Formats: sequence, structure tokens, C-alpha cells
Amino acid sequence: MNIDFTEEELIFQKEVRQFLDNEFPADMKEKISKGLETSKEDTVNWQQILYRKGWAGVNWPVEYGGTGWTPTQKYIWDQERSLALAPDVVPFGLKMVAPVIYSYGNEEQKERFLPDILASNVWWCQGYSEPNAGSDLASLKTTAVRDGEEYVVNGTKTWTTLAQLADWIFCLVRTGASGVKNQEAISFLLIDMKTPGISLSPIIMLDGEHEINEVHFDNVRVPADNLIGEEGKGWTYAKVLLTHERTGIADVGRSKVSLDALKTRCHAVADGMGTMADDQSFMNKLAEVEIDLLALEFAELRTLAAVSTGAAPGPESSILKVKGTVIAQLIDELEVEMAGYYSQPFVREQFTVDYDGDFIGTGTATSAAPAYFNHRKTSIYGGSNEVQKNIICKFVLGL
Amino acid sequence: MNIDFTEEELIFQKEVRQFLDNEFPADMKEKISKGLETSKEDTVNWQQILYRKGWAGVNWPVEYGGTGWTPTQKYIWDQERSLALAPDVVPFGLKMVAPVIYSYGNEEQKERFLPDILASNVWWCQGYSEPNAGSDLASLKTTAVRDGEEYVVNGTKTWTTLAQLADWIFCLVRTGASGVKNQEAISFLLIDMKTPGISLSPIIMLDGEHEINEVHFDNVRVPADNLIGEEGKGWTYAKVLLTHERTGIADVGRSKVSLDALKTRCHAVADGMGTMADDQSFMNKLAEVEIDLLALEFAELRTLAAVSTGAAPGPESSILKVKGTVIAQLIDELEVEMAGYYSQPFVREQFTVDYDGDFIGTGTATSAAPAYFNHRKTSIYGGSNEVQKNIICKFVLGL
Amino acid sequence: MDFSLNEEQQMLQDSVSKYVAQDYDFETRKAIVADSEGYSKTHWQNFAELGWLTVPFLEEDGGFGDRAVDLTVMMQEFGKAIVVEPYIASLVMAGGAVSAAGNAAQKEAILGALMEGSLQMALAFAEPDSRYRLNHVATTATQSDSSYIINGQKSVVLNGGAAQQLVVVVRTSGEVADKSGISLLLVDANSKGVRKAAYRTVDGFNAAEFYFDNVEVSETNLLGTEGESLAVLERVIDRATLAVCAEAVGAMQVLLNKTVEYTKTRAQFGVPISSFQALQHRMADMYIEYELSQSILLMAAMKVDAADGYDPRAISAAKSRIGKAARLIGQEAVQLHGGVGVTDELDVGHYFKRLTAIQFLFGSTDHHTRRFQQI
Amino acid sequence: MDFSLNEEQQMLQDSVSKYVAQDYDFETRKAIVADSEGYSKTHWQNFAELGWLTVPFLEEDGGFGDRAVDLTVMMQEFGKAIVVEPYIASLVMAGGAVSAAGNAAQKEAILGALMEGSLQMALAFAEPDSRYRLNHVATTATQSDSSYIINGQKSVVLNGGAAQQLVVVVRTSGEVADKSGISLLLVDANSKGVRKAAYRTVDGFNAAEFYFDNVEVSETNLLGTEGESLAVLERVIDRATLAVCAEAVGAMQVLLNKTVEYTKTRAQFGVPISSFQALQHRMADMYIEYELSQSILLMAAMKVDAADGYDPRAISAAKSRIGKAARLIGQEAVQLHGGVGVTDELDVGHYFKRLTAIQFLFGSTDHHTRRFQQI
Repeated sequence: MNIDFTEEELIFQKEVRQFLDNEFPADMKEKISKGLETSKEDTVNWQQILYRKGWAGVNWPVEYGGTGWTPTQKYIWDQERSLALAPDVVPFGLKMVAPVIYSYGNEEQKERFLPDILASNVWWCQGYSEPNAGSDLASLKTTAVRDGEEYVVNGTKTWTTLAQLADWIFCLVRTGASGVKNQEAISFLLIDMKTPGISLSPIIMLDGEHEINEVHFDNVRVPADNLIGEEGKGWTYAKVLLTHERTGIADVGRSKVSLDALKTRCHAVADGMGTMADDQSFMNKLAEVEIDLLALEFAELRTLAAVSTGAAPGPESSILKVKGTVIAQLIDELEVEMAGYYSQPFVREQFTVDYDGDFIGTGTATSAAPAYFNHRKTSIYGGSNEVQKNIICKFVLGL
Repeated sequence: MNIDFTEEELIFQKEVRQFLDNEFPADMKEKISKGLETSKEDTVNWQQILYRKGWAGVNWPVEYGGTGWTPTQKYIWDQERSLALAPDVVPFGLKMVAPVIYSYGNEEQKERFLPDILASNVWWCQGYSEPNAGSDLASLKTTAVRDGEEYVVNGTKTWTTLAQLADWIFCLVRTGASGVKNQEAISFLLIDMKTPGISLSPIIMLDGEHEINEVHFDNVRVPADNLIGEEGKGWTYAKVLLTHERTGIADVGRSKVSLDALKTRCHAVADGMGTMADDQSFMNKLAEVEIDLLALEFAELRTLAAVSTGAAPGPESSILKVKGTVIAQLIDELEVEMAGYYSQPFVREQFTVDYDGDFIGTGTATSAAPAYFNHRKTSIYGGSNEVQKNIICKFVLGL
Repeated sequence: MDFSLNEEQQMLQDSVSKYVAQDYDFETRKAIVADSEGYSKTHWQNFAELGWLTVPFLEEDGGFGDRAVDLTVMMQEFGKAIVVEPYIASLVMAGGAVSAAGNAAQKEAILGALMEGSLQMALAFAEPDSRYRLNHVATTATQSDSSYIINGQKSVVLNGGAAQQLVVVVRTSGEVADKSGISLLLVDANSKGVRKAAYRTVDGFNAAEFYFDNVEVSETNLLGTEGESLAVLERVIDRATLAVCAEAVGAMQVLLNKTVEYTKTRAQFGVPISSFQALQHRMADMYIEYELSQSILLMAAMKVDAADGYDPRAISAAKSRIGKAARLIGQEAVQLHGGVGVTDELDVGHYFKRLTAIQFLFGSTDHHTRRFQQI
Repeated sequence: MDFSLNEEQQMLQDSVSKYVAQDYDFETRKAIVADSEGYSKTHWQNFAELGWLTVPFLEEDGGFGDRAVDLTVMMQEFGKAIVVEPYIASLVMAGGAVSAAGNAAQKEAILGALMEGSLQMALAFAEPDSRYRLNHVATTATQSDSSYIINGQKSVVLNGGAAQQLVVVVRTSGEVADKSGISLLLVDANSKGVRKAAYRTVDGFNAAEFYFDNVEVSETNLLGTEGESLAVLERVIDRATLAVCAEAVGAMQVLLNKTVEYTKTRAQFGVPISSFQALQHRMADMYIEYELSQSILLMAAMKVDAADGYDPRAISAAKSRIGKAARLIGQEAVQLHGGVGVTDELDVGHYFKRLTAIQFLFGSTDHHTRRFQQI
């Protein structure tokens, strides 16, 4: 066991730092550091910079344009990227649909979809959840009925993040007989968002943002070529993907950056004649979260190391999801506590680029509560934390 | 709503204080304040003093010698008694079997048993739990088979506190057919501990004390006159009793005394040049427990007030059991934390009256850990805290 | 000791309970929050007609009696509908300051109008650096002839958007954190030199930042004794703290009930999720937290009303305990509702937001735990 | 970075694991605890023959290499059987002090005997008033000709019952809480003026109080530089802290497994209690706590062994995190075992006791959280 980086790893770290220094757009960095909104253009621009560097497909196989990094290199990249405030890629294309396509798609599909995903030419969104199927994806009701060379899709997906920006959606749909109420009736289908019959209903989140949507399918005709793999195997494909997703969802890098910012800012937030850094119980809570995060970071590194020796991330990765979201939510709460009375004003308009009214509170104090409200979602989506505990019970503890 | 005591209540409070000042034996008080063992004689002596004052049967109906106190009077008594370090009565006779006898026993049984219970002439113990029936009393296996004017009892009871001191035991036994695996086969039987065929196996607790026992019944012949009420109704009687028991089990008075002692002693326990009272996170934990205890105290008062207006303590009383034990256990933990390194020595012999070796640690520091270990039982017995939550779910929340 | 409501309290409870159930549903509230006034004049007038606006005032001033138990009984019902009308800000806080410190003329000019519903007020006390320290007052009022000249900034003034008159906490002498030298001034919200930036709070109430730039008010606008108003301020904030505690208990009760009901109807894996024991026990924990909150609220209210009077330690105990419960019940209610719990369309998230805001109003949970321990 | 054990570490792990599984069951441990020696000389000699006693010493001193990862690998296996032999007290603590501060002659006289298993030692550092402050040393050693005269009391000296030689932390100059003026002296446990009161600890280890009444030792018994030994003491206690953390992780793993197995066999209400989801999720929480503990233990051990060396902050992080986990897993294991969990006859309660003791050894959870934050 050895925690030190090798010579090669140190050289790689240097390259990453230089790249981020030189290539991460300064205007985007400024927006992020001030808590201002970033646009779709900012995001796509940054992802295309990554693409040109060859660093867009972090987990992709090298043959499709992946980086071929070791777990330690991935760790270094995530660390440095987070410290530079550079956002991770939007997951739906690069991290979620692409692995399914390169693992289970046919050659034609790989050639058709993967290059545009890698180059961030196409924005994807995810159609898994439905109004009456949250954690229980096996009970999905959206149907895809084969009609010649097409599927006719009917139903409603919900919880679809940024569908309003998306060009394509990947869906789990029911292709089996209506009586078959289990996983074996579910298939994985790619659908062009411009297809007639698709409509969106925005859903406003607790922080007032339009982030998710319901996506309605009304006799939407989808070419049968867009089916990935075999009919009835969609649930299997999605599950493999979900296990991978859970590792990323720990989001250690983002939590570290938030926590570091909190540790710095607490010295500047007044509490009478002193600052929040003098508040021993606040500082203890901060220390406890930091310690938890250290433990989580090593839990993630252990998982990644195990993966690199050939093992797929097992059900143990559920703890990364559970603990990662709990820690991030605790950091959110500490932000709210630190903001004090300035956690109360709801003034999101002041975080737009062209705002010129009175600025209420210092820095991002007034964003703390909305962020806290919004991020309660993280322990619900991607398989709720309750589902993760069920996975631990069943597959780790054998209960 | 009014929190003030009435004139009559203030007079009663004064009487209680005077009684405790004058009548609570000084040698027993000294033993308790030093954490020394008290003997059966101490206990019986004190309960007989209460009997002579007419204060032994706090919840008993007046006709059988009860005090006839209002809930506020009971509250005052518990408060003052705890503050004077005077122990509550041993519950098995006065608080557990007596209510079953005066509620469901026949006149002959009342005359035969109640006076000796009230006068603490007879020491009772409880035979409910069995090795394979903890929280699930309906699955009891100890049988009582009718044979003429007797029952023949066979089986094993466990978790029987202080059976080694007891003259009589009250038991739940199975009188129904062996196939009937439910509550309706269970009866309530009183058994003289001197009856042939009864034997004890001591069980040593985590603190090294012999406090509980297994009680074995090998063809023990019990007069049928000792059956309380009807055959098959034992479970009903016991359940009513358990609800009453849960209120008492909150043990607010004892927790208040422990906490007050802790608050005083933390100023005397050295931590380098200062004391534990300078340890902000310790003091915060202390404050949190004290606040919880305040809330619990009022929850108990509300329950008692509701009972006095005619309502039986409902399933809400389960929260008193859950929270009361959790708070007492937290206080135990704070004792251990305060003891620091002196929580480690296991030197129980130094708490006997005639010990003359080196005294290790100050005061009761070395009792802290054994007490903490022992008191883990409180969230397990009397219907485990899990069972209490089931009761809340089923009977309060309708789940 | 007596734990039952008297007849008047029972009537008050019934009256508020019936009103909010019938006339203040979630859609009504949404519309009020979206409206630029920041509260509903219609509902406010109804509150006045029902006599509710008199509750926090003494009988001698024409009020209902200013009893803590009455206030908590009413605020619990308000909490069940998360009423956004500025009851606490205008009446308990600003009105409370006038009631406690004002002279006869000031009371006459103000309290009647407050109780009739024709006047909206606010208490401007917090500042950018003060956090929860009431003695930290950087806003100054210097005397000049028979006037005071006010300079400074006040933060997150509740009902600041709607208030016609303000009670402003100012420093008339001493250093910024001194306990003496703190005074209360009545200031017309439209005075020259007063600038405000109004907004909604995250939980839908109206509030504002106030900037005072050489604002001149007559010395007759002084409430109470110059330089000696910290004690009054503490009592007023303690009373407001008790009021939000009561509101929180009402809101928690609703969230608990809604969660229990939702889990009974929401099916996953073919059964209602209420059948999952892990969720059941978490709801039992929510119930326990709610019951303890209800108990400590009663304790604090009764202690405040007791013969030996004002008990800040009891209030800090209640705020600390209820703050913890508000956190657990709010978070668990959202989690157990799943996806819909974090959307704006469902009422559950709005109860959660109010419960969150209350945790940090008038001192965080930690602040009150510490205060409980230190006083 | 590399997260796999090397061949030597793998062999060490296998060797300890096999030994405790075969030769150190719960009944064996019970007998050792009941025995007046306070540890088993037979097992100790076996440990020596298997080479385990060399692990915490440098290769140049004839040891295995004194690597933190090796130590944690071994202690985790010891933790699985809650081994009561005084490995940490004698070797890591007293031996560690000699190894770090001793001169060549002292090392030669002592380390070989320790590694052979022929010598038992103890480090006497804590005092009645010191709590976890290593700089708080009231026991004095005054120089007189070529001797030191020791006076004072040392508290809860682990392995004090069996130790033939002590390393005593004394104050040779300065005030009681000064950071300088702290020295280490080798003292024969049978020296004139040394009195001890030996006992078992709540978790079955041997320990003692030591009272020093004008105890005279030669100045050649000084370990390291007079008055400058606080840094050595801190490193030694940090190493011991890491060792108990590892032990705790091993004990937690066993408790978790035992609890899962017990719930599968214990029937209530006609079904195994492992089928109750509320209990399942609590076991999932235990598992999560265990996994986080395992991770942070690795982190701390690897950081200590890293190129840039000693990292007290990492050790405090580990102790804090593992202390929390030890509390939860210990309490939950007992609770889920029900009645039998609080009896002396079942092993579960003894794991619980050891995990409790570890929480308060070398600094409580709060102490280490604070230290993590402050250094």
C-alpha cells in the first residue's frame, strides 16, 4: 500500500494543471466563482475544449476515443478539475447513454451516435422515471409497440433533467405484453426529441428553477433501428449503468471544493465582533463533515482500485451514493447556517449576469437556502438512498 | 393552562420534603450518594417506612390502600423523592402484579395478596420473557396443564430480575392447546418460589452483576386458586399493565438527578488546568440532553393529565418509554466521557461498604462504564424500543 | 398545574383552525405570495374582525391579554396553513416593542391602529454583522436639537416590504457591541433618507433591507428610555421566538400527517410504501419529535405565563428542541415524498421551506442550545 | 497510489488471522482475562515465535520495519478476536518510546528482550488531572547528583499489572502544563518507592495506578534529551491511537457479521428478525459505518507511511471517525441481539465493551475532532 503518486502520475498532474490554467474559459470560471448562472453555450464550449484535448471520454474504451486513464489518473483529473472550479461534463450523453451504446449497441449505432456524443454536438436527456414509478423502475408504463420498422411510443416520463435543452432522449420503454409486469418486458430506446408527438411540461423545483420536465409521448413513431441490443434487455443494460453511476454520484470533488470554500469564508463572515470561525460548535460540525469526506474519498479510491483490477463496481458502491449525497447535503446545511439571516432573502435574479439592483447579502449567502432545498433531490434520484440500503442489505449482507 | 402549583399542592410539597428529610434513612442515602451497593434489607426497610406513612401504593385505588393522589401530587412526589436520592419502590410487587390482582383478581386473591404487597412483606418477581420469546410474548412456551385443583407448570422463564431474592413470581403461562399459537392461550398465574421443582440459573450482566436469572419449572404444581381472572386472558391483563409500565419507565426523576449531578460534577473534574465545564462540546451535549429531558418531562405530565381526566394512557405512552430510555442512556454515556481514562478500571469491589484498598479514580468515575453497559438493557426490556415504535406506527399513525 | 385550554383559548383555537381550513388553502397562499403586496389585505382585515390582532396586547391597552399560551395556540393553527401574513413581524415584534416601551401617547397612536388592522409595522434590528447578537448595533442615532439623525443598515427586516412604520434599533451611545446605549426609534418608512430593497423570503414572506442615510426623526419618536432598550428588545425577540416555535409545531403536525397519508397511497414494488417497516419507524421517529416539540412548546408558554414570569431559558430550550425537530421532520417529509417532495407544485416542500427558515430565525438551534446552557 | 497489500503484509495478515481463528476463541480469552497474570505468557511466546513482536520496530533495530500499514493489518486481526495481550501497551507505547528516544545502549538492552517476548513494559503518562493533554505532567523528577528522584501519580497505566519496566513521563522543569520540561525515564517496576494498585479494565486488559514516592533512578535511565520529550510522546501516542483504531475496525467487522447472522436465526412473531426492514436498514447503516472506518484507517496508515511522513491530523481524523462508528456499531449490535446482548456470557457484549473503551482511549471522539480542526 502506498499513497504517494509515481513519477508519471506527478507529470500527469502537472499537465492537467497547465491545461486547466490555459484552457478552462476565464469567463465561465468567473461566473461559477460568483455563483452566477452559466448557459448551455458555456457548457458545450467547455466540453468541446475537453473533446479537442481528447479528455471528453474519461471512462470510454480507448477504441471509441476514451482517455485510457488509470484510476489514479481519473482521481487526479477529478481533483484538479474540481479545484479549478471547472464543471464535470453533463452526464446524460458522455456518462450515461454512451456506455450503453458502446457496450450493447450494434456497429451502425456506435458509428451513428458515439462521435457526436464525444464531441458534445448532441445534447441528451434521460427518460427512466415515470409519475408512478420512482425507485421501482420495473413497473414502468410507457409502451413501445412494434409497427413494421417502427415502434409507436406512448406514455409519460418525468424527472427528466434539462429536457428543454436536449436533442435526443434515451428511454426505458415497455415492449413486452401488457400482462408481463416485470423487468423482462423493458427495452432501451433512443428517440429524437424533434419527433412529432413529443411535448414537455416544465416542473419547477423548490428553488424556483426550471430544471426538470415531464416528457409526454403521444403516438411517437421511432425507427426500430434505434433499439439498443435486444428487446426485453433494457433493464439489464440500465442496471449495469446505474452501478457505474453510483460511483460518480459520490461527487467527492465537488464536496471538497464546497467545503474548502466554506472553511475559507467562515473567517470572513461576521458574528458580532468575531467571525463564524470563532463558533466552536459550527467549526466542529465542519470538521466532522470534513472527516467524513476524507473517509468517503478513500472509500471511492478503494472502489476505483478494485475496478481497475478487473472487478466491476459491486453493490458496495451503494455506500458511495448514500454517503456522498448525505455529506453534500450537510455541507449545504452548513452554508445555510453560516448565512444566518441572509439565508432568508429569495433574490435569485441577482445571480444573473446583467443584474444591476441592490445586491442583498454578501457573496452567495442568499443562494445557500435555495441550493439546500434543491439538493434534497440527490438522496432521492439515481436510486433513492433507501433503495441503496436495500441493495446493501440484499447483495452485501445477504439479508 | 397553568404551570403554577396551587396552594394545596405547595402544602403537599412541603409535607413530602419534611417526610423525606426525617424518614428516609440516612445510611441508605449515604450509600446511594457514594454509589455503594444497597442491600435487600435497606430496600425493604425503606418501603415499609413508606407503607407506614400510607405512601406505598401510589397508583393503587384508595380502597386497597392507595394514596389517591392527583397527577400533580404524583409528580411532586417523584420530583422530591428523586431529589432526596430516595429510590422508587421495587416495581414487581407494588407496581406490576398488584394492579393485575386488584383489577382482575377475585376477592379471595385480593385479600390474600394485596396487604403483603402493600406492606412489602413479600418480594415478587416477574416471569414473562422466555429464551425464545423476547419481544414476542405471544409465542411463550411455558405450559400450565390443569390437573385436578392444580396446574402443572413446565418451562423456563428468563430475564427475571432479582429472582434470587423473591418469594413469589407472577407468570404468563400457556394453558391452551399446544396448537393454539396465539395470545388466547395465555394465562396469568401466581407461583410461590418455594414450590418444589423451581430452580434458578443466575445470568451475569455486562457489568459483572448477578441481576437476572433463568427460572426453570420442572413439574411445578400450583394451586388453581392462583390463576388470576380467566384462563386465556393473561395476555390482555399483561398488556394493560405494560401500558402503565411504559409511563413509569420514562424515569424522568432519576434522569434529572443524574443530570444535575453531572452538571455539578463537571466543574470539579479536571481537564488540565481547567475542568470539563470548559469543554464547550461536552457542555453542549449536556445542554441538549437537558433540553430533551425537559420536553420529556412535559410529555409525561401531559400523559398523566390525560389519564386523570379518565383516559387510559394510550399508545402515545410508547414515546415516554423510547425517549426516557434513550435520554437515560445518553446521560450514562456523558458520565463515561467525563470519567476519561478513569472510565477504564473495573474495580466494582471498591463500592462495597467494607472495602479498604486503594480507591481508584474520584467518586463514581469507575462506575460510569459498567452502568452504561448495564443500562443498555433498558431499551431492550419492557417491550423493546423497536416494539414501541411498532406500537406507535400501528396504533397512533395507523400504518 | 393545569394542562387544559380554558374556554377562551378553546374558542380562539377553534376560530383560527376553522378559518385556515376553509379560507386559507395552499392555492390561496400561493396567490398571496405571488402578489406584490406581500400579504393579503383581505385576510388581514378578517383577522382584525375576528379579534385575532388583539391577542399579543394587554387588556389595559385594549388587547386580549398578551398571554403566551394564547399566542402559541393561535400560531400553531397559523403554522398548519403556513400563513404568510406578517402577524409576528408587525404585531408581536414591532407592536410588542411599542407595547413594552411606548408611553401612553405612543401606545394610543399605534396599538389601536395595529389591532384594527389599519397599520403595518416592522422591527428593524438585525444588521449585516450582528448575526443573532441583539447587542451588536452599528446603526447610529445622534441627537441634534430635538431630533435624532439615523445612519446605518438593517438586514432582512421582516414585513419591511409592507410596513408603513418601523421600530428601528439604534445605538445612541457607546461602542458597537455595548449592552447599554441601545435605543428604539419610531421611523416612518417613507421618511427622507430611508431607502429600501424589498423582496420575498425563501418561505414566501415579505421582507426588506433598509438603508438609513441621515434620516431625521423627532425626539418624541423615542420609545422608552434612551440607551436602555436592550432588555425590551430581548423580551420582544423572545416572544417572537416563542411564536415561530408554535408555528413550527403546527407545520410539523401537518407534514407528519401528510407524509403518513402519502405513504399509504404511494405504491412501489406493488405495495403501498407505508408497508415498509424502515419507513414506518422513520415516521415513528417523526411522531416522537413532533410530540416532544408540542410538549416543550407548552412548557415554555406556561413558564412565560407563570407567576414568576419571563423565562428566557425556557424559550431557548424550546427553540433548540423544536429547531432539531423541524429539521428532521422537514427533511424526512421531503425524502419520504420522493421526487414530488422537491417540486414547487406540492405544498410539502413549502412547509419544509418554512420549517427551514424558522430554524435560523431569531437564533439557530446551536445558538439557543448555547444560550440555554449559559443563562 | 497502490491499495493492495504487498506479499509480506499478506503473509502477516494470513498468519495472524489463522492464529486467532484457531487458537484464540472466546473461551480462551475469558480464561486469560480471569487469570491473575493479566495476559497469556503462552500466547505471548507464540507471538514472539511468529515474529509479530518485531512489527513495530525498525529494521536497523532488528524489527520488521515499523510501518503503519503493517501495524494496522495486524491489529485489525487482533481486533477480530479482541486479543487482550498487551501488544500496544508494551511494544507500541513503551517500546515505541525506547525506539524513538533511546540511545544505542538502551535500545540494545530493551528492544531485543521485547521482541523475544521476555520483557513486559508499560508507558506511564496519564495523570489524575491530565485527561488527554500530554503536556499536563505533574509528576516530577528532580536531579540529585547522578540520579533523578520521582514523585507523583500515574493513572490507568496499561499493562501496569504485568510490566517489569516502565517508561515514566516526568516533569524535569517548568510549570505543570508547559510543553517543554517533559522527560522520559526508565523505571524498574519493583524500584523502592514504587507502589501500584493493579486491576482489570472494563474490557479485560490489565492496568494499574502507580504512585511514586521519592523513587530514585540513575540519570542513565533518561530516554532522549532532558526536557524535550513531548514530541516523542505525541508520536508514540499517535501510533498507539492508530493501532487501537485498527483493532476497532476488526472488532466492528466481527460485530457486524455476528449481528447479521444472529438476526437470521432469531425468530420473533414467527419470522427471522432479519426480515424486518427497519432492522435491515440499521444493519446497512452499520455496514456503511464499518466501510468508512476501514477507508479512513487505510488513509491514515498510508499517510503515516508516505514519503512526507508523520501526519497527526490524519490520525485524529481516523480516531474521530472510527470512534463514532465504534459507538454506533457497538450499541446497535447489542440492541439487535436483545437480551443476550447485555449478558456476560455472549461474546457480543465484550466486543461492545472493547469498542467503548477504545472510544475514550488516547482522546475521545470530540477531542480528536477538535484536534483535527486545530492542527
